Amino acid sequence: TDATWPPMEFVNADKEIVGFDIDYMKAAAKEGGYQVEFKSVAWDGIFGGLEAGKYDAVCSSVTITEERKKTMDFSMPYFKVRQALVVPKESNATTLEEMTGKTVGAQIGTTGYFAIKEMEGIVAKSYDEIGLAMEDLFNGRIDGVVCDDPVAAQYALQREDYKAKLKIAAVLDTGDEYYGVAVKKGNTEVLDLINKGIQAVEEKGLANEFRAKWIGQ
Amino acid sequence: MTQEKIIIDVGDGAAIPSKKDMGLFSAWRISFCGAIVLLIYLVISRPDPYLKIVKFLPDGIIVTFQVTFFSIGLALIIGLITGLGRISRNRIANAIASTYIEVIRGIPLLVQLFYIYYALGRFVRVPDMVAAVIAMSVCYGAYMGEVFRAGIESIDKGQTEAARSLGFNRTQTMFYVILPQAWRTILPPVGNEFIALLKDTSLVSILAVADLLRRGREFAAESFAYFETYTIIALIYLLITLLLSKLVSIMEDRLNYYGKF
Amino acid sequence: MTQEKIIIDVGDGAAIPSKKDMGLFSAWRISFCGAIVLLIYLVISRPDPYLKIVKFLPDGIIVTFQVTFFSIGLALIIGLITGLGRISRNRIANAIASTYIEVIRGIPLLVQLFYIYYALGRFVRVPDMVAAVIAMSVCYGAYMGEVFRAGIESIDKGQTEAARSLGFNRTQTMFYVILPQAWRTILPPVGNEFIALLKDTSLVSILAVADLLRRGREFAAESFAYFETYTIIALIYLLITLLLSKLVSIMEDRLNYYGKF
Amino acid sequence: MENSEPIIRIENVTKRFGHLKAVDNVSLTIKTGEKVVIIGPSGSGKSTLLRTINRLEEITSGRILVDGMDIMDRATDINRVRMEVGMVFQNFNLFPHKTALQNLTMAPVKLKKIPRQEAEKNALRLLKKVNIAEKADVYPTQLSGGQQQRVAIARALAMNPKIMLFDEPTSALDPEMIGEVLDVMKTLALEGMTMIVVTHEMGFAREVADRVIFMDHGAVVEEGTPEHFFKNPTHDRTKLFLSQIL
Amino acid sequence: MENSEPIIRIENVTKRFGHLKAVDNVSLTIKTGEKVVIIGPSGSGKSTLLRTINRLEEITSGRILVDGMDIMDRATDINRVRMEVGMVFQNFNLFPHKTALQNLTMAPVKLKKIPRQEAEKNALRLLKKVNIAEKADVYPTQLSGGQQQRVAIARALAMNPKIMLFDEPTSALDPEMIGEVLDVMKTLALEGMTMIVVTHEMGFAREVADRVIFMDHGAVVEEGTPEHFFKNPTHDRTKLFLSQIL
Ligand SMILES: Nc1ncnc2c1ncn2[C@@H]1O[C@H](COP(=O)(O)OP(=O)(O)OP(=O)(O)O)[C@@H](O)[C@H]1O
Ligand SMILES: Nc1ncnc2c1ncn2[C@@H]1O[C@H](COP(=O)(O)OP(=O)(O)OP(=O)(O)O)[C@@H](O)[C@H]1O
Ligand SMILES: [Mg+2]
Ligand SMILES: [Mg+2]
Repeated sequence: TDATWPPMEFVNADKEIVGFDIDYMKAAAKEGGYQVEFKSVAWDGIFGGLEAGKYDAVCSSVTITEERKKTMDFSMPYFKVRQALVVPKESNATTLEEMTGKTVGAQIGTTGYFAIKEMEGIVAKSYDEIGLAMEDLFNGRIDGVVCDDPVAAQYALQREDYKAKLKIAAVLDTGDEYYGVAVKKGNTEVLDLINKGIQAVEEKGLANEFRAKWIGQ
Repeated sequence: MTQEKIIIDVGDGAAIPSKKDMGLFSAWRISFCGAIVLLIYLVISRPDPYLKIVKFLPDGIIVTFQVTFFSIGLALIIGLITGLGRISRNRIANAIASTYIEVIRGIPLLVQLFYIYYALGRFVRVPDMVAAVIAMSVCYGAYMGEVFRAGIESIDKGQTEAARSLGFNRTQTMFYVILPQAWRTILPPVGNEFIALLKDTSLVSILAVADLLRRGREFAAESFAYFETYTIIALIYLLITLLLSKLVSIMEDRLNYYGKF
Repeated sequence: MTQEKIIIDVGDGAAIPSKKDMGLFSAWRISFCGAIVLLIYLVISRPDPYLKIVKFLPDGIIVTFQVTFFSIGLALIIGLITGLGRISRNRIANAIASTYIEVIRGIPLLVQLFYIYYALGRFVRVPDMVAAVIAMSVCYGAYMGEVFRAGIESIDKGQTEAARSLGFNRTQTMFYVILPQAWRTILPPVGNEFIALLKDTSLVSILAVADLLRRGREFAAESFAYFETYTIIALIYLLITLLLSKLVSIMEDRLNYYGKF
Repeated sequence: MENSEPIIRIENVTKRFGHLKAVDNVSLTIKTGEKVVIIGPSGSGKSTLLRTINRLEEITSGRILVDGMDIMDRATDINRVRMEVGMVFQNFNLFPHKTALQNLTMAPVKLKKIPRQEAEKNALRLLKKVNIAEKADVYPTQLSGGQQQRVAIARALAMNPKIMLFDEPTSALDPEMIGEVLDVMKTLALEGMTMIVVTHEMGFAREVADRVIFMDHGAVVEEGTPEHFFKNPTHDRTKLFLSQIL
Repeated sequence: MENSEPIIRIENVTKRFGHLKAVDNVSLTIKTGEKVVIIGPSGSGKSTLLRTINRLEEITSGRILVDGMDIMDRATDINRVRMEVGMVFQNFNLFPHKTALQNLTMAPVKLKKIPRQEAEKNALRLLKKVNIAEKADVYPTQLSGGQQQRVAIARALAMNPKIMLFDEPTSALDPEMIGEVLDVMKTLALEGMTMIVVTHEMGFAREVADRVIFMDHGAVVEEGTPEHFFKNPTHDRTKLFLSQIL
């Protein structure tokens, strides 16, 4: 996991990797009867590491996309998100289209970044971590940030100093996205285990509990 | 049998191929030709992904060069001021210049980049390219300061005495007599620092400046062609630095043979 | 008035405070005391966030040192082999060593790190720390190679002749006679490279190795105390490198005064 | 040649380097147009004394007046003093990045704001005077030592100084070149220039000097006319030194 | 001292450095126990010839046999040959990181696998022989040049060589130290060691040499007994050289 994506996965003050995904996977592991161990890895190499076998699975708010499916296998979806646009308070943009001519940041290799890159007229900027993009937005170096809506909410609505300056302008119409756990292509053994776990967690409705704990509404 | 103190100098730039060092001289050729042949072979034999990658990168290369040029320019100015401070008899100027060098050289460039970019971003609002250039030149200015100091000190004291006895003051002596001579000693290490700086600009990719490395990382993150992308990036950096190191080496030869003074 | 060629050497490590250079000598004190006082002041005056940050970082410092020590160890071995290759009369060994140096010094360390870590990850499966150490030592091995070569070449040719005429073969001469003398010349630049390497280990934070900088970035990402976190990190790096550079300087003095041989 | 106004007044001058007294309580008066030769063993402080006159060395105590200006006084612009005092060094110290001509024009153009053309005309005149006009556009490294020293003398003259200081101007030269430099210096002496010359060339001293000064251990041991000096010196130290050098 | 088996045979040896023939078609035979002194002007190839004998210089053409072994033959272990040929250099070339004693024991212990204790006993005996036993535990930099050279001779003897080569062993020494080194060499000569000595010490040559060889431009110009040499040399070049050196 790339533990720089609060509230889904991040490092808390006790240096533990925590977050929604983490609890979810732990629960899934318990249900599926296997052990998980989390490892913090930089996002832009996370799939490279998967392919290199540095770990067995990526559970890091990975949206299932057609492109990604070509190089890896996904578990069943376990979470639904949409892309959200975060802008400064004084901005009155409500759609991505209105950001034309402006600079918008996103984390490198995320669906948020793909969304802004495909948009004509927007200067797309890629960051190693979403927090760095938010900081640049906060400091006024860029005009907006696109990321998954729970993350956007975490930054724009939870943090004291950010709350004063930032807001979520819009949830983008790029469609629903589903998180899945990625495994190396052909690694059905691990995939089956994970799927089994997710199935069980969903059946028990534990997901809502975690949602309440980490995301709020 | 009195052993004199020998100082070993391994600059942080590229290995400059010199005719005196046949090993490096031929290694330069091997590396350069090898890199070119490999690059062409890869692009022709597997246009997907290699040609795609190569096409994706040019604006990154331009950014890399932009950052390099602006930074070296600024670093030279900072370096000159620092170098003059270091040899100054004014204790305060001297202490400031020395402490600047000591502190900057004690902190990793990457940390400085983060610091100047993000931490100071709270107080001053500058575009990312500007922030990157400032950070790079603040860092390299410290190294350049030492280059300038050594270059100035390499000029015979008699030159200063001759100039002063003609009636030139300190500043005039420095700018009319010392610096015009010192550039010959300063130029080769500056060339070397230039190459080192070009390599180190890869760090600004961390700051989301869209340089060569950042472009490559973006391509890799999307296409998952990590191995292929980094191969191309490494080859491009290698070719650039090899070309530049050849340039520096030619320049050194020129300086040595050029009999004018 | 014949100007001899003067070579300016600005190592990529810290600025070593020497008694000959009073400017740096007192700058070292200013920097060191300043850094300590600032650190203590920050921690005491604003425990939140500074004390928290300081408490968060120790294991990162340990990782930084681990990477540094293992890398320098491996780099020394690689450097010795490369240095021997560079002075070897065997053309192939010589070409390999020279090309290795030329190529490695032509590619930014960060690109090498990415390459070795992710790209080669396809072929060999190694833990993060190991990959980081390998990447760092492959890079620094090239610099060390030049240090060893210069160190070995600094030993008078008469030593080799004396040893050979006693019946020692090439290898024996190298290990019994040349290297035991060369270490005195090699040690100071190795100390300098050690510091440079320690600073450069900050790059492995990009690879998600939990070093000092990575720890700091994690803290900053969670707490958003960028300015405060990077201030502390910069201070810690500064203190470490200042201490190490003092050590190197003491070591150099020892070597100079130590009359044993 | 016996004008009576003193142009240089050195009063109780001492110069220390750490514990060493390089110049030890020296007093001297030099009149306009006078030619003074300073001799003495190595390390006796000849160069140091000479260099205090244009403040290349700052004195530790005492007073030096050059053309009426107290050179240690803060109100005195030392660079103005230096323009009136030409200096010629043992190692020539020509500017290697400038041609012979440029070496001569640089100071007048930059410091006295003399138009370049005029400065060049004057420079060429001086180069002719030191017999080296044909090398005007040559860089110093392409000149022999004797040629370099003659250019150096011309460079000092280009500022139109009232006093010329020479610090062993011939001792870095091969024997065959010494003559050509001494000839230039003799011409200068005949023209009435005030000159202080540190040298080991006793022939020159005998022929040109109005006064010879013998220094040892930083102090002036004996002074007098060349005749006095070379015929019957008073002090033992002077005798010893002369016996070694002649 | 006139044993008849030749221990060194140099046959038509030429050594080129680029275009320069440093040794030019030299043939020489040296018998066991013979003392040969090589003289000649600087650059005449004396050192080069000496150094070909233990292959510190590889010859360009010709053949050298040492104690029956062809030193250029691939089958010959050159390090075995070198153990039989001791060499003493102008600059001593002691190992500065080892004490005098260690300088002597290093090669026997590492190469001949002689037990350390035995090697040390032998080393002390040799240091006594060269009159420097009291300096056994001192590092070379603390020894005078003459002392260093005596240790260097002892170091060569520690390998128990059959032949000793000396390349101007006294010419880096201050005059007062030359005697002590020559004394050691004379003792060695008296004990019957085969010695080839390049030197300018004609007294030594006269007293010790069985044969003197004069080289010029890489070639042996003249050879003969010391009496022949110093009384009536045949060649003009030899005469000229001797007139300069004596
Ligand atoms: N910059 C300096 N720092 C310390 N000592 C100095 C310095 N310059 C000169 N000295 C010392 O002052 C003494 C006088 O030196 P000075 O050069 O004036 O002698 P000199 O008479 O010109 O000798 P020489 O004939 O060798 O030029 C010498 O002992 C010298 O070592
Ligand atoms: N390694 C070398 N490379 C090139 N030329 C060499 C080398 N060694 C010696 N020479 C040349 O070979 C010639 C003979 O040199 P050698 O040292 O044998 O002379 P020498 O008789 O020992 O002189 P000297 O009395 O000065 O020691 C000289 O012209 C020398 O310059
Ligand atoms: Mg003097
Ligand atoms: Mg010789």
